[in-house]
Amino acid sequence: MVDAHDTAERWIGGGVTAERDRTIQVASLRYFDAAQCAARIASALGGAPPAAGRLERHGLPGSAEPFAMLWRSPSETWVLAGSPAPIDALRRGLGTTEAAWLVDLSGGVLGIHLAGTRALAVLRRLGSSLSIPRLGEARTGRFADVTVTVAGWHADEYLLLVERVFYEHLVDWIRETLADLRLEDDR
Amino acid sequence: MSGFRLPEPHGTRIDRTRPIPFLFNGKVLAGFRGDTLASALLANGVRLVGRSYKLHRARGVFGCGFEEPNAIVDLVDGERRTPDVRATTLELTEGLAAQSVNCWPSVGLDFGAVLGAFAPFLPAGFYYKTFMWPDWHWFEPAIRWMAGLGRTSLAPDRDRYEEICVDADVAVVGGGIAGLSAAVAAAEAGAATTLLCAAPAAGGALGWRGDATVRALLAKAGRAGVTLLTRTVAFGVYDHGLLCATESLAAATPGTHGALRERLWKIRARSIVSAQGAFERPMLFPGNDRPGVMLAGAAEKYAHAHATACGRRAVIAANADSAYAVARSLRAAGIEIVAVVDRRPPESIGAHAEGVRCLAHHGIRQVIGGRGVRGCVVVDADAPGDRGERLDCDLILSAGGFAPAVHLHSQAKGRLRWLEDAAMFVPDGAAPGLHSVGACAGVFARSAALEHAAEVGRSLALGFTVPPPPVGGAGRSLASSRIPGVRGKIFLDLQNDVTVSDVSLAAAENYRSVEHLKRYTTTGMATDQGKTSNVNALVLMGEATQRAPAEVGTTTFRPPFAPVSFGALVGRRVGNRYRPLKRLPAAGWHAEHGALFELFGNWSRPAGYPRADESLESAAQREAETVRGAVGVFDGSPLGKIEIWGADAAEFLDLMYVGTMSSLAPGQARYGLLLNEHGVIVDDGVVARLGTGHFWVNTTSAGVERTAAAFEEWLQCEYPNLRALVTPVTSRWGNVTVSGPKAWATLATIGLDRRFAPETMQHMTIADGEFDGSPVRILRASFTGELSYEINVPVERTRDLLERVWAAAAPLGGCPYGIEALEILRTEKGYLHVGVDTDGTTLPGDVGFARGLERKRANFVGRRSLLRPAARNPGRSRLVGLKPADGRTRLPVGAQIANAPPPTATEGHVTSSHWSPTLRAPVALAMLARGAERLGETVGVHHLGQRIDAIVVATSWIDPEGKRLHG
Amino acid sequence: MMKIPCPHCGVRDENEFQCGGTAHLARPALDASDREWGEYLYFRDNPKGSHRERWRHAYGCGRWFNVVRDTLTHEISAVYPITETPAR
Amino acid sequence: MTHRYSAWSLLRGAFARHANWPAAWRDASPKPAYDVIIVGGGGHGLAAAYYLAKNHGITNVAVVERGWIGGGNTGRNTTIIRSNYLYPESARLYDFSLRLYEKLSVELNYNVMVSQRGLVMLAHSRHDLDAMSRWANAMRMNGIDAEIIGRDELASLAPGLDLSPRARIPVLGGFVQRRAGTARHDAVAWGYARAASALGVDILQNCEVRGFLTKDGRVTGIETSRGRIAAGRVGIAAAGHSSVLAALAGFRLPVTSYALQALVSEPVKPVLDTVVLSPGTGAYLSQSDKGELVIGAMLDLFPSYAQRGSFAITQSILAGVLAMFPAYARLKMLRQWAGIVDVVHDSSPIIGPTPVAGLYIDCGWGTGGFKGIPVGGWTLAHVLATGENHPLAEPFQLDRFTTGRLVDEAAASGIAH
Repeated sequence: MVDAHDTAERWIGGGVTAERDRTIQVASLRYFDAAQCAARIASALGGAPPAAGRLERHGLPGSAEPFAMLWRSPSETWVLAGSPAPIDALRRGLGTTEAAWLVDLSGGVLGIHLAGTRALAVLRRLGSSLSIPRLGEARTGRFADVTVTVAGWHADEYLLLVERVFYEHLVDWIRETLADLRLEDDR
Repeated sequence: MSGFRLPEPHGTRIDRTRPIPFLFNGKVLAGFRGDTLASALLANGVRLVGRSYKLHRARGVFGCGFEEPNAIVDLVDGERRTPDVRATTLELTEGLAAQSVNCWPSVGLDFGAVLGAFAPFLPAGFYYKTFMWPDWHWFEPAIRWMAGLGRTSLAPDRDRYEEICVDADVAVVGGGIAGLSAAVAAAEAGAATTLLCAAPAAGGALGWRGDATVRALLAKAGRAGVTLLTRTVAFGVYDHGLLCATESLAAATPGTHGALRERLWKIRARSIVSAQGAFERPMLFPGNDRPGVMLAGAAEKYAHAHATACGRRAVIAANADSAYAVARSLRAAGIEIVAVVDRRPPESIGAHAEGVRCLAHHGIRQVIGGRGVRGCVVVDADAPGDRGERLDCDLILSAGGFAPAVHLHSQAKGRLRWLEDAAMFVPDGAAPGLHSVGACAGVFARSAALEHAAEVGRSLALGFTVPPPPVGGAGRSLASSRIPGVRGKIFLDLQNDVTVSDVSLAAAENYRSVEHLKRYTTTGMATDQGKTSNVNALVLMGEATQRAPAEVGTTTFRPPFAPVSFGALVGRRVGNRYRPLKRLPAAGWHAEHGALFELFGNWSRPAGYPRADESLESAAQREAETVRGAVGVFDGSPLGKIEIWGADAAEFLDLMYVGTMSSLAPGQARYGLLLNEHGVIVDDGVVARLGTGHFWVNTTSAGVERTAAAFEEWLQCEYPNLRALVTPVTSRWGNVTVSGPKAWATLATIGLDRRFAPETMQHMTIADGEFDGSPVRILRASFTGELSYEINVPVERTRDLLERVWAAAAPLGGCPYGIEALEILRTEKGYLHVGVDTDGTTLPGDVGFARGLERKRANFVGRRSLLRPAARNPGRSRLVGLKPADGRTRLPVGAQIANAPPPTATEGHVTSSHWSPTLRAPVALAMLARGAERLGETVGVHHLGQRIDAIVVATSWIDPEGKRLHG
Repeated sequence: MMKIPCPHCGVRDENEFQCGGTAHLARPALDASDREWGEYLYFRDNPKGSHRERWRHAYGCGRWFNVVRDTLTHEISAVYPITETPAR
Repeated sequence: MTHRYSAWSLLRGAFARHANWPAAWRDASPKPAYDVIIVGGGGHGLAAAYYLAKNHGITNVAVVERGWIGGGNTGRNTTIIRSNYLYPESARLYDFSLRLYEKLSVELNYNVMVSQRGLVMLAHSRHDLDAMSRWANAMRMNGIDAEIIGRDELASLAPGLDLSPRARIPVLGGFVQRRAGTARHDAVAWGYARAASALGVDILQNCEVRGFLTKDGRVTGIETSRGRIAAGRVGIAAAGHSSVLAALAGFRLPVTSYALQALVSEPVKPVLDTVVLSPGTGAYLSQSDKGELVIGAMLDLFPSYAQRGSFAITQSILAGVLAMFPAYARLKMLRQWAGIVDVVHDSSPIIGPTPVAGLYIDCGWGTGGFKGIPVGGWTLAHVLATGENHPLAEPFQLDRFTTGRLVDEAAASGIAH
């Protein structure tokens, strides 16, 4: 049953580049009440859990330890970072509080950056327009028939976060979409 | 041969500099870019294009769009066939090869046409009245062979399809002037507007006439930012304003294989405007199905858009003023108009036909020419029996009035009303979320349609009240488009060969409701879905039962407006994308070690690791034996993993599981059965306590999503006050399980801390450790009955761990083992496999978990159901072991247990069965009625007519005391 | 395909949700009679018209919530938290 | 019967230009009172009326239909008939129905086109094969034919089926009930209506029930859009609308109504010579005598009385079909619709008394009502005529939802029935 599956990590078509984020670390911050643990998180990390539907980016890319927090549900925020350091810092900062709980999901959740002027057009071919975030938003919804958290990362750039077991499926869908966009452009 | 190509300037839609050769029934013909297959066939003088569905009558092109009942062809491209394609909406492309359908050996010489001679014995529903003796099966094969239209290929379709989802403030369906006008107005008023147009270019009828207004509107649409989708057919309006359409990309990529063929558009529109126009209603007269009889508007379109004359001498059968406009237009193109035979009295005729002979209050009594019109006989409507007058012609055009295309309005739950004067159904007010403009709203006057459509577009954009349509402008038509009293075969539904007398028959036999009429006569059930027959059918039924057409009723139009390919509806959900396939994080390692992968649920997993000379079965035997004798390595990564955290986590788990989890000390683990509220076992697994308020839950690999969802549902809906959080972490952790007497000997050499040795780490405990700089979580639990370590490792390190473990296990005589070996091992031990040994009726008591339930305090899920009489019935099944009486014969899984020969009442069935390499004998598990009381009894095991005797035994064959678990 | 307003994520397509059936079923205690227990497990009003039911945003935030939906027209007239019980 | 249908009658009809055919059934006006009224003019209700007259000699019967007869699920299903059930109670019930179907055309003198082309249940894994082995063996214990078949025979029965081992949903084999197949759905309703009418039953179309009349806890008649009608006993056979009628009579049912979609393709020449059901995708399909592929699948899983079906479900049904038959991608969907099915937790019917004396019900057939029409009618007629449950219907009573003694076909087989 093993097919020769795609080991590439970058796909281009229709002016859109899809690229796996090799370094991304993901941790799930769980709580009963965001307000209760906001101060603690802020002191540990320098940022509070974002409001519903929001993505908050902290630090600049390339600067020491940039990280982002995105809203997933009323009891969950995902902390994203390019290295384990911010997540470790948060774990230390939280200590053994009863207010919040940090679960490392790194490796279990994979990231794909979708960038280009037609990145939105690609997302529309994966899922409902109702589930596509605007810049600075994060929405979890159904894309390629699986659950994907999509963040409006930059102008014309989205970060797609997907459970590891669905990564190959999502990539397959994206890759074929990009290939067809490329064919369309060639005509 | 009577159609021909008109000279320039005719042909606004064709490009004479781009000739396109194509094949029709094997013959090479030529058309131009911009032709449809139908227009090209007509221009080549082809009259006979197909055969009707029931009687195999010769048929020619009848219409010019979705209403076409006759010109249905198969497209053939090597192995690839596209069945049942409408020639009238198919753009001519390079290399196109079409074949007539439903004829053998050819469309000209069709043996099926002999059915025509039997037509008198084949009225509507004839098959309900005969073929009963001796049995329908005697007749059915022949009837099946006669039926059907095109042929489908059996090779997988290599083309691709995609889906796109967009938003619009206003979505306008129909690219005619009404649609354009509405779209331009909406866009100019600031609305994000999408215009869907079925044709390759917008403009509609005025467009192919070269009208200046259309050009101006198109320019405005571009400036106002209207998104124009051409070759896009809106086929459905669904719940909450979802508009669905398919865009054909095939014409843009002719001849390519494996290209994007169609795109499905899902448009979430705040408002939908329908501007789909109207279909022409045919006249009803004997022989109205002959090649050469066609819709008047279609002939006009072919002449102007495609420079195709459908004949040289035309008679127009009329019931509407539009006949005269067509007459003038065709005459200007050089086609002789012999006469307009108008069914209406002179005072109802609102148009003037200068220089055209008008026979008012007349109708056609007979069409001359079987395979092509050569003339017709016309009579006075009051004297249908008279000899009448013969008119020589090669074309008879039908102008019976119009039927507004109310399909989308009706799909959107809009109502209809009958317009007596014009004899048509029009929308009765707007539908929820959908407004009609232009001809489909019953607005036929051009300027009124333009103005109203613009007003609608603007109002929708700005949120104003939408004005009602100024219905009218079509002139007068009679409800009946035939003259009473003429005899002969008058066709109502051309494709299905439903005649006027079939409607009378249905009325006489009491199939009078519109749905009974459709179903009994099959009118409106063909591939055109009655676009030319529905109104005539309602009028005829009304006549037969003395009711107005509106009283007969209207059928509710449902999607699709026009047939939609399965491929377009499915989009990219084909192959592995049909359902995500889950692969192991270290799938490559297993492949390198000879794994044979199979699907278990959605997981691709090693069933075993057969060597070159081994079958899977013998590999599984070897692997199982190796685990019992030395050590085996298993990839358990799919095992469900859920973390539960919070002050009330223990209390919560007590409510979820049959067992009591709150009594676990940190570091301890316990087996648990999970029930649903009906008391039925739905999953099992191990619950381990990591800390006071922190648990690690293993579920089955198939059950993890279901289990996590159930936990959330109970927490959120029933126990919202419990402080517990549920986080599934399956994907985060790989799992390498090492099992066998040499399990620790293996692990001791990979650098694990000595505290994990079996002497210090007990069976059913959990502990965190470190492997090569990464955290690991080790659970001492066993699915094999041997000393086992389940090592959970960060998923990206799974392969590293496997390699290290393997390097240590191989020298000790170990092997990797797959699911098949695991199944042998757990059956030997009598370990339950939920979903295999249990089904959706199995209660805990049935598998020996009844004891202790009474003592538990918590009201766990499903508990109350276990107290019901049926759950306490002593006759219930019980999981037991079975061994064959002869000690050799394997008992087939699924075999039924009974002592009497079948047919008889079954007492149970075999659920798991294997040859045990350790015992050198077969072992099996079974569910058996009152099984617990029947140890030692001999029972009959029945499999597909064969009986095997077996003895009921306890479920555990190997190490029933469980000593081996401890190493 | 319906549009369903998730109270946390906003309006989404129907195929992101899972319907959990009738809302506000009171779960009887362990000492309930077989009849009461059967009523709770199986018997439903099943109205043709307005129906209080619960849905989960399965592909989104995962939260359950209550919906008032017409079973004939599929129009949704209200959405409210799972913990809220309306006055009947 | 006054006018028998036969080839000869068609021949005579032809000479009379088919002008002399009588009405297939009389359109009656409501009488003030009937011995028995049956609410619901679908297959079950019409069959019950026919068997009341035929088996029990009770002919003062009215069938009351809100719209037109056969317009509900009888005219909206995928026409499959079968008796491949696991439990003896179900097997007896459904096989009795299938045997009535086998003789129905002759019995009713109306060709209902029973076509026993077999029904194949596909096995997508070795676990499925084991489950089907259990199923086939259980059927044989119940005296019903069942065979396990391999890929070769599947290839000839269903030539477009993807049998490659690399298929996403692989097909390893299947099990077949050869006596299963299809019947012409409309004809079943019309045939029963014609035969019942000939025996004196009144069929009242466009007659909506608005209430039940009771006295001392016993039903005495019904209130309708065409007036009040008295009755000695009343039967309800209203499928997805059972709960609505039960509410009018003051009780609840263990039923939830869902939309079940079906669709047909454009007609093509024969490509599929059996009924194929794929548990792995939920899709099932057959080819009608007209040449249309008739396709059904899973429920729209939210309560609904709208006979439309959700577009998302249409898509997933067809995705399942293409997973099995990738060659069908170029076929086109011609019509799509939904029926409102009365789903019960154990996917088995309810046939017998209700909490209201004299009021009986036949419901809960869920997605499988069509195949149950003859036996549903037969057993409902029995209880209406005698006041006693028919032995076949004994296990299918409302009290099972209290005792927990369900006949859970779906749970045992893992397949929706």
